[in-house]
Amino acid sequence: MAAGGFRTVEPLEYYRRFLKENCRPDGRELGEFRTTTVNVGSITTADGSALVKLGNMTVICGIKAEFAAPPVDSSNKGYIVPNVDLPPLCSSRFRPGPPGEEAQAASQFMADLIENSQVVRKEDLCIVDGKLAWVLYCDIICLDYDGNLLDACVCALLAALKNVQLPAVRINEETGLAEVNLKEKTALTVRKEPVAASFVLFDSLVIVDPTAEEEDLATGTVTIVTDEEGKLCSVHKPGGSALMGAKLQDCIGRAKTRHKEVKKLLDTLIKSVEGT
Amino acid sequence: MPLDHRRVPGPEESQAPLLFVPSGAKESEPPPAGAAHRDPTALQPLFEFRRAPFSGRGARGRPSDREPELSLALQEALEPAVRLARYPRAQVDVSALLLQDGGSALAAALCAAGLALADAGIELYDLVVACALCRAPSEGEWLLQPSEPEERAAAARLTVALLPSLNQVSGLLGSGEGGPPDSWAQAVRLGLDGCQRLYPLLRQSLLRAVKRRTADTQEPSEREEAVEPPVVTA
Amino acid sequence: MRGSRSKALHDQALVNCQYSMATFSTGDRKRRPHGDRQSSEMTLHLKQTFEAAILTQLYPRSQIDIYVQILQADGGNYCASVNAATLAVIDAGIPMRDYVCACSAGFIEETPLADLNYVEEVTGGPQLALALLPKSDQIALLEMNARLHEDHLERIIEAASKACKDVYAVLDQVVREHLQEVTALLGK
Amino acid sequence: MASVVLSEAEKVYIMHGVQEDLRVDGRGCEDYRCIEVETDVVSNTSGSARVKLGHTDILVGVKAEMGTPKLDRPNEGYLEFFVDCSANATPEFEGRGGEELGTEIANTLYRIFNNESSIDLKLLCINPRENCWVLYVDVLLLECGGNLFDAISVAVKAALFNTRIPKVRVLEEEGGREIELSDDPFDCIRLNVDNVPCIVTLSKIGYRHIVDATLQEEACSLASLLISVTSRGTLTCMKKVGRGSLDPESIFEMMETGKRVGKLLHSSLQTVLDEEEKLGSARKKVGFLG
Repeated sequence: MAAGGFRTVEPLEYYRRFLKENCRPDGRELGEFRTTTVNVGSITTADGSALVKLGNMTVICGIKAEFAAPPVDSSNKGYIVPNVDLPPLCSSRFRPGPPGEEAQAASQFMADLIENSQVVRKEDLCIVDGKLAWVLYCDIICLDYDGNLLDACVCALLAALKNVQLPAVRINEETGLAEVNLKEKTALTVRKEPVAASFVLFDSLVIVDPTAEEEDLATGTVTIVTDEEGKLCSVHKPGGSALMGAKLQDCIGRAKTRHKEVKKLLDTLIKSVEGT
Repeated sequence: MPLDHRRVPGPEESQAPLLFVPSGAKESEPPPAGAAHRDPTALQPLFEFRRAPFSGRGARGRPSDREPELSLALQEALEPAVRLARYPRAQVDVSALLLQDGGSALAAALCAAGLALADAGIELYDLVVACALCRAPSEGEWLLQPSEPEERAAAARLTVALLPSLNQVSGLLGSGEGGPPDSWAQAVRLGLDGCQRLYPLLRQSLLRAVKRRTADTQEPSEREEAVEPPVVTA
Repeated sequence: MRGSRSKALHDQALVNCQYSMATFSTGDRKRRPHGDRQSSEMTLHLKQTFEAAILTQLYPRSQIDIYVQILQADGGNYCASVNAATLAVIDAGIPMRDYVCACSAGFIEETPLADLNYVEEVTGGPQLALALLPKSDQIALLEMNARLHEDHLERIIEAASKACKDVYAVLDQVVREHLQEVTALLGK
Repeated sequence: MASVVLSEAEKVYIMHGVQEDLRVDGRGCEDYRCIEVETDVVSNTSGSARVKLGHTDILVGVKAEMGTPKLDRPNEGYLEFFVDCSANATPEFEGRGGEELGTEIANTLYRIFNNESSIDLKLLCINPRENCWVLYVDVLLLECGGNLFDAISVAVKAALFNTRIPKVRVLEEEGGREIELSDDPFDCIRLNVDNVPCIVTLSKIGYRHIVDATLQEEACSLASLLISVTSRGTLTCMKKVGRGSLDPESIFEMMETGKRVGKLLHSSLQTVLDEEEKLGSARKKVGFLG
């Protein structure tokens, strides 16, 4: 097909042709997100899990809860340990072995986001002050990479946190050891609901939810995370071409509407899970 | 283990709550099968079989657990089937990710990897079919395709990989108290006939995939997203 | 020449060493056989010692590998490695300026002691490792790590070099005997 | 594996030899090369052994150290395996080159020992949940002459036979438990190694399989079966190694030969170890200058 050849020879020009008609190669407008599919609780060996598909970008988040002694300086707090893993499975651009740059950057972004947005308060994770606390290992693995990793990760983490069921724990006086009752499980209280929306800058245009190709062609990215009160949890613009203040306001507006969409999606999802 | 700077660090030491369940109050949970995925082709034949940290029932699998053994087992079983000579300067990169260990993980990974290789259009002498067995403790019987609780309680485990039409064993990995050679031999026979029974199922799935792909290329209609419960599409 | 060509020297041979200790060789178990700081330091010392001794300019663009594996450590690891490596290089038929004999020396209660064992090494006090070319009396490598009064140094070096010469006599005799055996075998 | 490159003609020559049950060095298909075993060769270890199988030279040191039992097995000690491929074997193993082979062998050793019967782990427990003996079994590969797994498993068994763990008494005191080492250095417990398995590697060449393959024979065998046999003839591990595949019938044959050869190997090893034990301190130590 001529278009195929043109696309590989001159990707930039090919892409600009579409932008002129204010649409994109996969038929979306500039401000339209890909179809988002969320599947919750599919991994029974994890305490909470969620699979998120943003178009072809597939990310699975599994949460394992374990015991640990709380940190010495803050004895009433537990831990949340997020880690993003980009295996060679999801795209041939990632090599096997220890996490690469992009994976480490994403992990750090998730760790900062959890800290700033207080999605789960660490005090809720404390079982016995100074002695025993929960550690939530949130492992996010990308199964199929097609751009916009951060939005998918944040959504997967949020859905998985909502799905976490922690067993009841009692401290046995004589032995001083914990005793776990697996039958009686309580859900984790999720205080805030951060939702991310990522944009890429292309010449003078701002495009939402980029695919891997669009990410490679773009000259800068912005990720805005808002919570349910519309407050900003984090604005993340790692360099790239400059962005006008006004344009940033449009992005924030778009991020808020994105938040409503995802919130509606998650609420119907949680209802349908509780229903079954 | 040298300090791992590349991952967000948690506490040095944490224990799985399952260790603190008072004995006798054990629970059983349904074991859906693990999953593995297609492979991008790259330079040097690389076989990788990793377990997701949340895939195991007990403690969270530390990344540096005995991974190389599983990857090596995958490589040993798949190499006889792939005609690597046909691709002198290319690299076949097979990576399998275990999302949930519901028992017979290696066998599932081998079947999935065999199918993935076929689906990727790589020339194979034959499809690889694998089957797992485990022996109940104290001289018990050999069980075919054990579930996770059975595998945990088993005295011996065995995974057999077969090239069905050539009737050649391409992979064999077993350990534990299997008893004298003839009991192992009986287990291998049981495993081989299990593979033969599994073989038509894999062929059908391949045929379905090819039909679906040819159907796609004729009329490139928008492929609707497969929706499973409880899933909601915005 | 193995590995990257870039390391090759156009005018002389490249001496490549590796010093590793068996994990069970010392009192308490070593976690890693080589690759830790102490082994890499020893590797560097061995490399420097033998670059001084071997006639490297005879073998341009080539590489000489010297691998030292410690099976049982009881003090003076460096010196034992040098003596063993000397014999190995001679056995390999690589021309050397002179034997390289090494010996350690210490200074306890005002008396210089040659060839310290593990217990003497661990008690602290000044320790000196000397690698000597005995015939020409040149010092290939000298390492001293403690506070020591300057005039004691002379006496300790004296003790160490005397010990090196004794080691030289033993090594020389072993080499000659071995040579006679081999030539006798070949002669028949 | 340290491998040697053979021309096609040499491979065919070896293959034809094996068909007629006559190998390059005159052995039959099921004969081992001469194995030299010597124990207590390294001083500061709880037990050590050196095995020379043809050109393959293995040294194993066992060190017993105090540790805490694993959470899921509170009243048992455990074994830790570490395999170090020395650069002396082949330059290939320099730096991190030998790590891949080392982990493969270590994993195989873990696999053949992960059953209840091989070593009585309860013997290693001092007091449950708190402290137990940890046996660090360190294998040092000095020279590769083919058939590494068999030589290593024989060396590990000999080293475990030679291991002496000091007797320890637990004194109950109000402050907690004191662990008191017995003062008599010779008062120690010995491990029972009767059920410790040995590995037999059977390499398939042409239509027949051989035992104890040299480097050259390994180069022309596409697939080999690795089984670990105990002295009673039970198998504790079975593993297909190599790039080729095996037909089921030959696997069953190989298992039978493996069992026969394995039992023979065990009995001869046990007699040698007992003999050496009887000599006691009078025996002349050969060590590495022999």
